[in-house]
Amino acid sequence: MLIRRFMGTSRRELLKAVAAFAAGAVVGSGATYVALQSIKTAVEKTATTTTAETPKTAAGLPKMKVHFIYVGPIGDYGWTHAHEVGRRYLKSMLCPDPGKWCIVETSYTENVPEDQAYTYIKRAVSEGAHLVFTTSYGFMDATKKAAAENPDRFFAHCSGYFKDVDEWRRLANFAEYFIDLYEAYYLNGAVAGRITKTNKLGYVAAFLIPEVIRHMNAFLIGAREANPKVTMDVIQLGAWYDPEGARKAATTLVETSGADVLAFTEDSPTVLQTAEDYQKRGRAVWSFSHYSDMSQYGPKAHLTGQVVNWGPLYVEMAIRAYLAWVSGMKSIWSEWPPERPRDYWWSMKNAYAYYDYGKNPADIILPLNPAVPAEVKNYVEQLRREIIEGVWDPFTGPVRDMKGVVRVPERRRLSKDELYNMDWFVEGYGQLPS
Amino acid sequence: MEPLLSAVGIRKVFPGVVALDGVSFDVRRGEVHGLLGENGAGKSTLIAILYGVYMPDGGEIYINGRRTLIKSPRHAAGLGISVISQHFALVDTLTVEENLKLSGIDVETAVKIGRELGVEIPLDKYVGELAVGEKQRVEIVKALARNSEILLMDEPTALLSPKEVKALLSIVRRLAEMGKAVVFVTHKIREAVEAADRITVLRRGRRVGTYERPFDEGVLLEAMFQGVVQRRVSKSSSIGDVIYRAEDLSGERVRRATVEVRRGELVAVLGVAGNGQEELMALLSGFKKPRGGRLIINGEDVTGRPFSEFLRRGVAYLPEDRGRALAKELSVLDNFKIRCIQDCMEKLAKAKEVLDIDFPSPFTRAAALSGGNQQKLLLARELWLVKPYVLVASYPTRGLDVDTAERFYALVKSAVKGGAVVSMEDVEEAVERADRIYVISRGEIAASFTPPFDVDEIAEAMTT
Amino acid sequence: MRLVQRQSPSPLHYATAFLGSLATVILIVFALTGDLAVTARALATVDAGYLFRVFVVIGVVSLSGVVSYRAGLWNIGQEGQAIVGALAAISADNAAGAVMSAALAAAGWTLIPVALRVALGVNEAVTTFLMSLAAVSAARYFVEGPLKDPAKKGFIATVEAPYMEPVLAAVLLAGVLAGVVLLYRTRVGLTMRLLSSGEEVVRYAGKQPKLYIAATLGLSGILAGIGGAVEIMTRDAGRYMTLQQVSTGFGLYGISAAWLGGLHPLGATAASLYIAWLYQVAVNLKVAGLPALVANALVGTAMAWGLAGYVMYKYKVVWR
Amino acid sequence: MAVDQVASITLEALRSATPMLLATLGAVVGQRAGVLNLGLEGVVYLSAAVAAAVGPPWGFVAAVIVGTLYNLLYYVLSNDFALNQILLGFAFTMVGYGVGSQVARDVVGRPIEKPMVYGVETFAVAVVAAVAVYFFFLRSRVGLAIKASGDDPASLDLMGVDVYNIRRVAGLVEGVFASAAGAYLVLLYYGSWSEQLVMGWGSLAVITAMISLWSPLLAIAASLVPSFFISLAYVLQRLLQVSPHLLNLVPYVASIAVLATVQVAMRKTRLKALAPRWLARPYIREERT
Repeated sequence: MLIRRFMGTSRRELLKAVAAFAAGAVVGSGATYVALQSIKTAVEKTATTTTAETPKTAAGLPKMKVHFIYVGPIGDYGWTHAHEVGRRYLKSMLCPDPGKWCIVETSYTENVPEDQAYTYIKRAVSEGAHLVFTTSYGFMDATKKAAAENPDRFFAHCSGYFKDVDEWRRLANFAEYFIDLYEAYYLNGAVAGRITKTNKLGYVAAFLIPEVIRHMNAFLIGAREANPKVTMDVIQLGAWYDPEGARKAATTLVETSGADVLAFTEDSPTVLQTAEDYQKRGRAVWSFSHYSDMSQYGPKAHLTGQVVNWGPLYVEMAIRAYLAWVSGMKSIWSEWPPERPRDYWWSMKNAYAYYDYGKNPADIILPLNPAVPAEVKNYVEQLRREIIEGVWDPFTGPVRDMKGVVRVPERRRLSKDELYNMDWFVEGYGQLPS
Repeated sequence: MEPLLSAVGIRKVFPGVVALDGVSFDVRRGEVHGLLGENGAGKSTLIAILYGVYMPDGGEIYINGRRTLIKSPRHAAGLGISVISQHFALVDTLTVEENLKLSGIDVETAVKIGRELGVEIPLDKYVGELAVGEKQRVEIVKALARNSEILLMDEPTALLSPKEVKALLSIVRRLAEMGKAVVFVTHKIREAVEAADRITVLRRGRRVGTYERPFDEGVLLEAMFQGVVQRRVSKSSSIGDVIYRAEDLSGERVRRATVEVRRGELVAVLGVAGNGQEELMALLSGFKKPRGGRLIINGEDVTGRPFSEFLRRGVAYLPEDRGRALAKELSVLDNFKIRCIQDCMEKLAKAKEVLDIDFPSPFTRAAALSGGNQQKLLLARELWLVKPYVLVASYPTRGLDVDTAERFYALVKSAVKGGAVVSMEDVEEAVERADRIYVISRGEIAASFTPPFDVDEIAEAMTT
Repeated sequence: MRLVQRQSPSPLHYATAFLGSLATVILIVFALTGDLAVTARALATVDAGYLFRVFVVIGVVSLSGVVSYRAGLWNIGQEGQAIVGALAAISADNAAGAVMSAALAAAGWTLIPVALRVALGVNEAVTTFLMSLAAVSAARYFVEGPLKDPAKKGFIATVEAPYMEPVLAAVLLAGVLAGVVLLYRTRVGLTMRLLSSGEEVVRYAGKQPKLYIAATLGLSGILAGIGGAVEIMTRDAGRYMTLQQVSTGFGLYGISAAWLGGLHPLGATAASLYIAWLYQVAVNLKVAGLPALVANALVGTAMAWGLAGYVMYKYKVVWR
Repeated sequence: MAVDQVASITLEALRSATPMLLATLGAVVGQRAGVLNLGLEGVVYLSAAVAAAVGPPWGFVAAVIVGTLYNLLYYVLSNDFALNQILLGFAFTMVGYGVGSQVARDVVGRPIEKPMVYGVETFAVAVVAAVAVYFFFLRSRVGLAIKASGDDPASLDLMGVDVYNIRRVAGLVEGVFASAAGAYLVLLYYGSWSEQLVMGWGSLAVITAMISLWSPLLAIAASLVPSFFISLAYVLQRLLQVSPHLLNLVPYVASIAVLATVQVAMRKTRLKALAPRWLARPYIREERT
């Protein structure tokens, strides 16, 4: 008993070290080969019987099946597309040479209706998937259910939450993950505040859900810190993907509110394209990228933009699941990241600090548009560094809401839960949808 | 002389009925060929086949001696065939001029031809606004302007007044003189004799014979009705009080019509088609609500009540459009059940026997029955089964052979407890059957007659 | 080439249509996978529980189609009615109440096209179609407003609908099926079918056509609504609606099944099983990595075959 | 609302109405011929996908060819073979989505170089097309035949004009317009492609054709309506305390209201002639009347 426990702990220590090294190495410097070597060492040391029947590569590494369940089509150029890019990144990192250096075999199912998620997860499990990622809020219950029923597999769900500590304990093979962009929005806001001539910003929002409210608030805070005269109008579309609506909303904001910088949370580059059309016709209207680098859709109008990069997070999770799998452990995720075990909440500051913008899971696009003056660039770069280092957070008190009530007291920051459930608006909005 | 068009052994089968069974027939240049037969003899089907509307199931067609497969009306038109069918080839929503253009006819030529015939073409009017006779004249001008070699005329006189009929017949003769081959379809012996050079008689889908001038009307009659029971004249013996009365009944096309039915009476409403009698019947039966006037059954005012109320009071209605009374997509049994509540299977079997209705099974679709059998099914349901008090029937014998028509009148006698109003188009039939005759003209009751009837007087009333 | 009425129509032609659809499906699957073994696996892999659930939902919705099309009425808004039914189910406390309120809500929703048809003669195909598009926005309003679950953090979703045992759902389907079959044996059912031959025939039969149009369309809407309720209540997990997904697509599948089943209640139910299987094949294809919309196209071809079956049943094609 | 706001909303509507007008014109021609083609959605989608996959400038040609052929296939099946028009339309939409998404799989996320198009000038071109269609119906024999085939195909057939051919011609014209709309959407309007980008345009065109009372001239105005409504809903969103989801209902409710009004107006006046009487009914020669 004692020996097994001891063995267990030491093995866990080893795996933790390997995981940290491997993930860091892979996503940080791209040293895939070195990382895979270290994993190989770990596998040789810890491998148990669970993987005996799985196919192995020439290097003696068993392959773990990883399945992704997407809510939309990979061709949406938004949410699902970004996850698909992440999956490809994962594949390129952990399976660079399918014959030899390969520890994962990835597959995906797109356009899965939320009501049928459980069926698809079950199918994936019965097809031999050891790690299943599900990427829609509506998949949460189905994923948790599958996790409870298949304790020997790993599941990770994007954008959900644990109901309570109990659930968190019970589902040791289940993780939540999310990459948040509010800090990036804040930086965009800083650029917007400096670049606007009309002191009016526009925001095209898919839905007024907490995630989007968080983005809007951060954006507005950033803008008002840079330029206190700025106000912002918002139009809600009522759909994640609605290019026609986004176009009309953008035009309405420009024409009737006089907005000249448009931010948005919608899954198409339409708002940016609309701004570009204005630019081509000689009117200075600016916009951003959202989710992917969309600068090619509007080279003139594109200031900067928040990009998300799911790849590193997937690599991180896959390596940990892999090591747990080959060693027959079922709860390795409970160890990391330290402050919120198995509830990955990545953003600019609590991901690896040494990423450049292309690799940092959540960041803005640098370099900024050449039209942005150098002093603005410096200003934004400074803020960015402060955020990445964790010295500064957009929601650092005092923050007041629209009615002037102090929501974040002096020198305090918001907890993850408070951020996650944000349903109030900071001061500075012109007109809000009801 | 070589026939311009000849059909050999034409066969056409519709679900439930053999419409044409090996019919042969030809027409020459400069000839009017009469195609004579009762309703349902297959005349219209033959015309439709010659014009490419129907595809024959057997037989061959030769044009100018060349075997030809007529693929579509368009093809037929290309072969120099024109048709003036009961269903006019005119689109109501277009003007006359547009219709002419659509048919590929030069408007000026048409106007010229019209002038030659003494017909004015109302170019700017919508076809929907034209009267039946006007439409038909446009059709004739169209056929001429197209310079077709062969003209097929399907019951062209059906909707015309006697005066108009005369004018038409003279046009037909003129066409033949112009060297056209004309096929003239009718069920009226006199018209055929007047217009045709040769007459082919059809009966129940078969050719009885082709006759040359001079015609013997007796022979033609014999050919048309060969072996069929002659019409029996039967009149009610005891006529009672007024049980049903319509006062100043008005509708869209009917103006202030007053009609009375006495107990035991069969009342005929006579008129040239299109004078409002269809609507009058619908109004009398309570199926359509009148705009004005009153309806009284047994002294009780039932004006404006729903049709179900009329049904409850024993009114039966046979509309001229069977699609109104029969659900063609449903089975025979389902159709029977519209009025039948209990033991329908047994009753249907009995009706089948009594009325000699021909259908393979109670589950056959009603649409698969021939017109005659559909009518019999309707009679079985509305008369034989229900035993109505008052019968309102619109052209109940149209499309029936003499035998079935006879059966209908017998059934009216035995099944209708009160009295009957029947609209007819044939003066003779009315004179033979009715106890009283109303003549309707332009939506008004023009005259009423009681026996003894004077046929000429009645015919006169119909046309004024 | 032309269509000629058959002497004696036989339902066997629906079997031809079915086989045609089957052959098309197999061909498409084979063309996409290019491998017999994969094809066989895509066609043969079946998750019984899932298949059953989809079958029950499509079955109920297909009966909605049967009721409507048998009467010659064009309710094509099953999708929207199902959404409304699901919303009503969400707001209910227990399964029985959910079915009841789904029926009521769907009836209410269908009332708009019904009223327009009956009072003004507006074509119900167009209005029900528009209504089904509108249902998505209406549902989002309820998700964000009255039905929002405050306990669900981070996102906006409704409270959960009560759970319904699959067995219970099956009983419900059997009940609805028996109900429709029995209905067609009554005078009311006969009158509904009479509608397909025109309003005049119904009036001729001594009935109020408008009443029956309303009743038929209403019943059709109610069945679609119940289908939607059953769908959300039989889910294994996540018996709620999110802003993102309110529509499930079962409405169109139900319509396909109704036609493939020759508009006969039993036929439609049998065809629902087939469509449910197609759906399973679609799942298999998707899991095998094939694009999602291609799977949707399979059901589209099945629908076309069902329509062809209806034509083949009545007509033969003469090539001359 | 200030005057300049109305003006700017109207201008935006003018700028974005071109594809809607093109597709609506197609639907007008088709419905005039008596064909209620809900598969137009699939045609627009498929042609847009082809346009995206091929890219400018040949994408335009390829899209029109593929879209038109697809539309013709629908016409053959729904007229020559008498398959139910409405439901076959759904089937064609489903298949169109499936094939289209496959065809353009590789161009997702790749911007398409679009020429500098302001929108108003293309709308002017589309208006000219609408006027042309108007005169086509008024003057040309084929136009008259198309109208007749929607009002009374039986008579038209008897006149010696082949109804099936005429409907195929209508299908051809409709296909060209609809696929031009699809190609326009991708190549000139959005300048990008993603799987859901052009969903809904075809269905909307079918409805817009009805609202414009099957008149090409009214279609010009009706094609502005959807755009106008969206913009209006967004302006209202900020003025009224109403859920945006309820505001999103407005276009549908308005469409239904317009249809109902038209119906009433048609009953009271002689407007009846406007609606194609045989809409959505197949013409089967052997089964006349």
